[in-house]
Amino acid sequence: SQDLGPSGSAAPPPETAAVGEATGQKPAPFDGAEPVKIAIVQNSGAGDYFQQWTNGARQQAQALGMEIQVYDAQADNARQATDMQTAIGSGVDAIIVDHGQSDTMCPLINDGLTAGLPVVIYDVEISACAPEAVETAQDDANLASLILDKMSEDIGPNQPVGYVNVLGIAPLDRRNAVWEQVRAQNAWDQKFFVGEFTNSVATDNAQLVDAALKANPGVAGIFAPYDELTKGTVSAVQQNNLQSQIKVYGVDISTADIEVMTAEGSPWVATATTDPNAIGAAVVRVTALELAEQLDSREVVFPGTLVTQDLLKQNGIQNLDQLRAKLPELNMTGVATADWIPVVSF
Amino acid sequence: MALPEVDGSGAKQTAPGPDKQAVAVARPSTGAGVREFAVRYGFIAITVGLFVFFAVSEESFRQPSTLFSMLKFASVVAVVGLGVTLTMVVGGLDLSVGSVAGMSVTISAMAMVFYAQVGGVAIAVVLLAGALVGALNALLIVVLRIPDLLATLASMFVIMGLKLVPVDGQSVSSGMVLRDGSVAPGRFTPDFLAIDRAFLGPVPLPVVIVGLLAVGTWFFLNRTRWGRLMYAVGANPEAARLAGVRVGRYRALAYVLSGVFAAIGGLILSSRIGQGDISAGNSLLLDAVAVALVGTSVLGLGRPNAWGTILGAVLIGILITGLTITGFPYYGQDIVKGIVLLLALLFSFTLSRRRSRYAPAAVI
Amino acid sequence: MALPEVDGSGAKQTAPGPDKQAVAVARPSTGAGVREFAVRYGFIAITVGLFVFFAVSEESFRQPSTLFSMLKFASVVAVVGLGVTLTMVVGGLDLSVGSVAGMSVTISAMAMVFYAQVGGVAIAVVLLAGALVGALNALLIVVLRIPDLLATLASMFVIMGLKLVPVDGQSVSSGMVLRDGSVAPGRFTPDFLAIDRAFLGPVPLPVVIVGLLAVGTWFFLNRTRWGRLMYAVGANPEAARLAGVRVGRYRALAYVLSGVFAAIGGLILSSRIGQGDISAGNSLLLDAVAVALVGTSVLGLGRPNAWGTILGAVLIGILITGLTITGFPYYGQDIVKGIVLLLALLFSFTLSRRRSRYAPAAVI
Amino acid sequence: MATIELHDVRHAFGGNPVLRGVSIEWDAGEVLALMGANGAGKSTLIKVLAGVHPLQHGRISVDGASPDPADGPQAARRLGIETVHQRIDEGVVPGLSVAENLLFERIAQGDLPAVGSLRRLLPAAREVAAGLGLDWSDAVLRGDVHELGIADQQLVLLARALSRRPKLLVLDEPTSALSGAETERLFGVIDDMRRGGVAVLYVSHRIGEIERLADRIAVLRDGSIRSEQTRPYDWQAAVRDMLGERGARELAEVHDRRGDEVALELRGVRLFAGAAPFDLELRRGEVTGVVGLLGAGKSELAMGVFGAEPFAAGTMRLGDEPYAPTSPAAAVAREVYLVPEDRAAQAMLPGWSIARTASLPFLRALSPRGVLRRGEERADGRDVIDRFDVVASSEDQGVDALSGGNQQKVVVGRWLRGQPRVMLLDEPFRGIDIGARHDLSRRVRELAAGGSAVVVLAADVDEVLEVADRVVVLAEGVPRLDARTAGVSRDLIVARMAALDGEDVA
Ligand SMILES: Nc1ncnc2c1ncn2[C@@H]1O[C@H](COP(=O)(O)OP(=O)(O)OP(=O)(O)O)[C@@H](O)[C@H]1O
Ligand SMILES: Nc1ncnc2c1ncn2[C@@H]1O[C@H](COP(=O)(O)OP(=O)(O)OP(=O)(O)O)[C@@H](O)[C@H]1O
Ligand SMILES: [Mg+2]
Ligand SMILES: [Mg+2]
Repeated sequence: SQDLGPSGSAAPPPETAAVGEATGQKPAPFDGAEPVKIAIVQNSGAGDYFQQWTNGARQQAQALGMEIQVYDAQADNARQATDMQTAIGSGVDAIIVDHGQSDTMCPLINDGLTAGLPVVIYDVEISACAPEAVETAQDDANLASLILDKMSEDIGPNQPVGYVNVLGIAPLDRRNAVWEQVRAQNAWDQKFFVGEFTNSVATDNAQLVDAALKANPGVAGIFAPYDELTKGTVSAVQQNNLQSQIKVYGVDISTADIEVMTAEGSPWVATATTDPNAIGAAVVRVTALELAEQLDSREVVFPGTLVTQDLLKQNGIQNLDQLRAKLPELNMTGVATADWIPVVSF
Repeated sequence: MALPEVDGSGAKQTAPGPDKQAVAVARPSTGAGVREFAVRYGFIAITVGLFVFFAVSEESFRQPSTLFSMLKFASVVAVVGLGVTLTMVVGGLDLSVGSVAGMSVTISAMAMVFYAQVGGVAIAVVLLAGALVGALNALLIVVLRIPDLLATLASMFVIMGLKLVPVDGQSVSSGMVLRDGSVAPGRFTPDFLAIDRAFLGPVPLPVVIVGLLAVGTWFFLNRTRWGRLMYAVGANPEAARLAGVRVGRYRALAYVLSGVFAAIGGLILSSRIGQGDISAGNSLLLDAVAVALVGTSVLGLGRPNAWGTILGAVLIGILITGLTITGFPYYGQDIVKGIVLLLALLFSFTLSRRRSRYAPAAVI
Repeated sequence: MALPEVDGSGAKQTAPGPDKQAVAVARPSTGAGVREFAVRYGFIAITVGLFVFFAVSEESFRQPSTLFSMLKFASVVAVVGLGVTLTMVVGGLDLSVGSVAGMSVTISAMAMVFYAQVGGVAIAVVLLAGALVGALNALLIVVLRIPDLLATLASMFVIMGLKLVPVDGQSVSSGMVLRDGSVAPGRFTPDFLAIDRAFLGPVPLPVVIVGLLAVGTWFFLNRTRWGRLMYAVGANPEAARLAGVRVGRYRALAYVLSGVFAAIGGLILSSRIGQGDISAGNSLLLDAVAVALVGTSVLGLGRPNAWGTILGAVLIGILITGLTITGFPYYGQDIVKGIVLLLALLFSFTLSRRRSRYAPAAVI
Repeated sequence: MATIELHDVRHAFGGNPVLRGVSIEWDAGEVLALMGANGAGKSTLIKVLAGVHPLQHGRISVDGASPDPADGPQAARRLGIETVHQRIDEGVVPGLSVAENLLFERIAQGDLPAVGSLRRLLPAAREVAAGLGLDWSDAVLRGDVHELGIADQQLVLLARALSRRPKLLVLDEPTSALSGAETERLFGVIDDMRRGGVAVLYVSHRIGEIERLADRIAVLRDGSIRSEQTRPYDWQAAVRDMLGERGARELAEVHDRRGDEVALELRGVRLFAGAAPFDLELRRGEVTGVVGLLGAGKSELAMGVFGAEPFAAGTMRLGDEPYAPTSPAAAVAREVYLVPEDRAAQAMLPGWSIARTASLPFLRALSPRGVLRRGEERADGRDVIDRFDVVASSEDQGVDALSGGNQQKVVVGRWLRGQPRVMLLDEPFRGIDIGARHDLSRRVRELAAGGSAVVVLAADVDEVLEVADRVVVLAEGVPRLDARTAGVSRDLIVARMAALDGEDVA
């Protein structure tokens, strides 16, 4: 699952990472006796995505010998603002901002930069207002294109389709942009567009999609670009016994999602995803590079991978570990690295 | 009848009135029959009216399957609301129900996925856990004398956190990797999934369950000694105690039952979601309290009661399903929900001349 | 002392008692000083103890900036909690505060971003809107006689939905595209952003604001005629009415003030978030009610009061900040929050021998 | 010249006429006592007079001025009408201090400075208390009014009304919670007011008080004034007018039935932490009257025996077995019953019907397998109504709508069934009329005759003498006298109640 607050899927955080070899000489400030301290100012929902993201970050930080402090605002933007202030005042060497509203965080990120702290952000749009910060993001356009290409391939043009999404949330908006484009290209007839962001996204959206399906019979495919939305959609399709007629396309993956995708007669045929563990680790590597003044770009993006139901079924994949073993590119071991960094993989 | 002034010392008698016992009879109020009708049946009328409106305007709403999926949707709120109703009967209010339902989802998933137990075991464990939380609330409230709202608020926080500890804050799903690196051995069993998916004739099982629980609760509250005594405890605990009622036991019973009802709600949810979603149950508290509160007023009874609660849940079910099918944006649904609630309340309180007698002992 | 039965007419004397009028007078309770102390100051002791514990164990907690960011964190809950306290004083409970705070965030953002107004205008509009919602609640409760909890629950739903209509359910941020395709002309103005970001000497402005509001509320409730009458309205509305108090007006006043306080909380939030976050204020209701409830008990007063509420908010601020810095997982924080709440309640209720006599008229 | 004038005042509750045209006048400086059976409409009349119930028909005037009916209690108060209502809990404001309660109306009217600490209110409060001769310390004045006993609360309300220097003072059964000393003090103040030209309307069921106070009596029956008298009063006639057919079944005889078998034995009981321990035996077949001033410990004694509030120390035996009830439920299971003193707080359930209220203690018998037999329940409710002449439309009527006395009949009557081992009645006569009082006395004596040990606890000596075989006088938590009713003088009892040396009196 992705960026969006509460999420239900699984893989435990004490996931043990394999630590790669570091050959190079440690640059400053990693060569001192004092460990480098960083803070992660996170705005998560109660979900596995963030658990895994944080796990990845922790593993990588540990491998690098850094101390890490995690502030989690739990989908409360105001609290994230307070957390950021606390973090700036707490004497760390760098701050990672993981998710959050740009208007909220921008001034505070600039405060951090003014205080002389490198700030690395993940999935907050700030390039305009805080150009000094390092911006990292999952490549949402890439993800959406991957999965929508698969969708057009599967169902073909001029089909009646459904769309489940919530606008106003940056990554979903970016995926929406690709959707609009691909939909136009394929001349798909969008029969319904529903979706709401609540405390229990999957359950509540199942209700919405259920109603939408009842009101709009005959759609061939549904795009739900966030796995909680996808799960809700899948369950609504099943409730209406339409799994043989409708194909569902999603974004993100988790162990729970794998279970849903591989279940008997599941309409969820493919998903495009990154591995949150790997992203957390990569963001920490970016931070380390920035601290060592070895980062040459202000922007790093993480590419996605397409996972199909067939692949899962054919290889008997049940969980993320097995999936990573099958698709090692999920680990992104080549992104943001240097010879002195022991890269972790999962 | 003007009375001639009585002066002087003489005990002057007035004309003797009718020589009968002065029996002041409170006749059943005549007139204002329409208003009385509105007070008593206004809410039901709204519910039926809405139903008819949706059925006429939306073809898909007319399908029996829609009717049942609506009732299914309402079933979780209804059963949790019944538990809340019981605690309101004894003059309290259980704020921990949402978290208990959420906890039940996690526990049932753990039982089946982590420990590969069959559905029956999961159900038993969940019900036990619900009763346990209820007993804990009862301990806080009855023995340690912490006011209901505060005690259940505190236990709400504790449970919300505690349920996440064994699962490290993650949703439980089959095939997940455990702490020791092994793969979780079990999965949601078909018999457990049947709780939400099975039918009894044309009626979904959760609807049947709620129906049975509602009848049971109604019978318990209105036809048995224990129910009566629970109402007594809620109406005036000191008077109940001095009438020989073991007040503490009845309050404890209400909280235990409330915990069990919330657990049943959690079981239905769990079976519906099919995995140990850690966010499940979050939005239940307000809805359950809302339907129980609405329930106190809808039938003009002015006290918490089983049918009222069920009716409240059904109304909300109809509303949400109907509005969704009509294509209302979700925030429009909230507005309409609020307005219909208000309308129902206007019937019950503004039109009703008598004030509600239901007064939970004290918030504090 | 066995008394020999006096039989027949013989008036046998017992030892003469002290020769005073036996006028039953409430004696101030003697003895059990420790316990009394625990009841009155236990909560303060916990707060101070926690503070010291965190300060000793975590270096970064000792920084003055941390102290202030903790108080800043508590400020929103504190000010909204003060409003809830006022409604509890008149025997009610305002459940709409969270939604009013959320609405304020959206409205202030709309004023500045959509209509390019200056901060002052945004503030005025928000306060007005808060008062308006309060007046609406008052109308429902006082004039239409709908019980507080139900009325404010309904208006909570309506507001939650209503605020999303003009923004199509989206967060308002500068540069967003409007319905007509143009780009929103305004942005959050620096003076508005200063609400949360400015300092008065070393003290953040929100902390100053809450301090002033707390002193004001305390003075109003405890030192003025109107405050006394508000307590009276909550404790015994009938007696207040008989004494010529315009009960309805005081209840209305409480709800209007509660609306305004919630709006102030929303302003601080809005300035902190710096955009019209539609999800803002969602979690405020439970926290605000919790601190107000805790506030009734913490000083051993047994009635809602301003300092208690502030203290409750500060405790939660210390806890959350401290636990975060200590690296507790978020769900651990919930548990600790619940447990500390319980501990405080144990001091106030279990140890306290007298039961709180303050009983707000009725929840319903 | 009449100062106070009521003309054809009528009042109905939802089509149910309670006042059918009351016309009466009285003068400044005159005390008019209003008598009437339970449910005659006395309290209703007073509430109309005080503006609590809006005037539906007729006219009220004070010195020729009539209140504006739209203005409720305020209008009445502006005319100088001050009222102390029958129900104390309708007057005091818990959560506020005693001082604030004493000054409550002045605070409400804005007569006092709008801003100020509690300390600044104390002098004024002390003054109000002193108006009734109450010498309360600052600690008491600062305390929550709810920590006072019911009697002190009544005193607060009285002092508050007196302090307003009314033209018309209306007192609805003001002494039902007071004992002799307070009552006397109140009467002294009323005498002063009468001399000062205040008109008083006084409602009581106690003939002795009316004899002592009233310049004139009026009897209300069936919603209208049935007769008026001036001194000397013909009480026979007055009671006949009050009760009509039911008449005054006289029972002036003194009882002296002696029980032999000890039903309940108290050993080393301390009623308060500081009080001396004592022993007491209650016997089957006799009625023991326990009298004492306010705060003497009567209620402590009753509640202790009933297991509702444990004694500070001591043990009990019931018959041959040890008896240590931990709750009223345990006491009821051993057939020890108590009618508590404060019906509103301790017996009534808001919104409950007469039948439900009556059946509450004995529900088990009505639901052998847990399922209620509602037909039987209602029959039992009707039975209580019949036996105690409760004025009610049916057993389904809500108790809240009953008059005070009729409520008392229901909550007392519901316990008087079967044959308990020990029956305790704490202030059972509170607020009930003479006829009902006699009925209740008779019923209580029947219980004793049937073999129960009956205890009647009351502050009023005459009430106790009327019903008891034996009198126990409590003072400061200790029995000071234990005598046969037949062989003890009233004066001695009164002296011992005040903890005075009896022989001084004799
Ligand atoms: N000596 C004493 N020590 C401590 N408390 C006392 C003492 N005397 C009286 N009290 C208190 O005074 C109050 C009145 O006592 P109680 O109710 O037993 O009086 P009572 O004789 O039943 O009078 P009544 O029923 O007429 O009010 C109680 O709260 C009691 O605790
Ligand atoms: N609020 C009310 N609603 C309906 N009926 C009422 C109400 N108040 C009083 N009554 C009825 O009016 C009648 C007169 O009651 P009231 O209280 O005036 O009697 P009372 O003379 O004061 O009796 P008591 O001596 O018992 O106090 C009773 O039959 C009572 O049931
Ligand atoms: Mg009366
Ligand atoms: Mg007593």
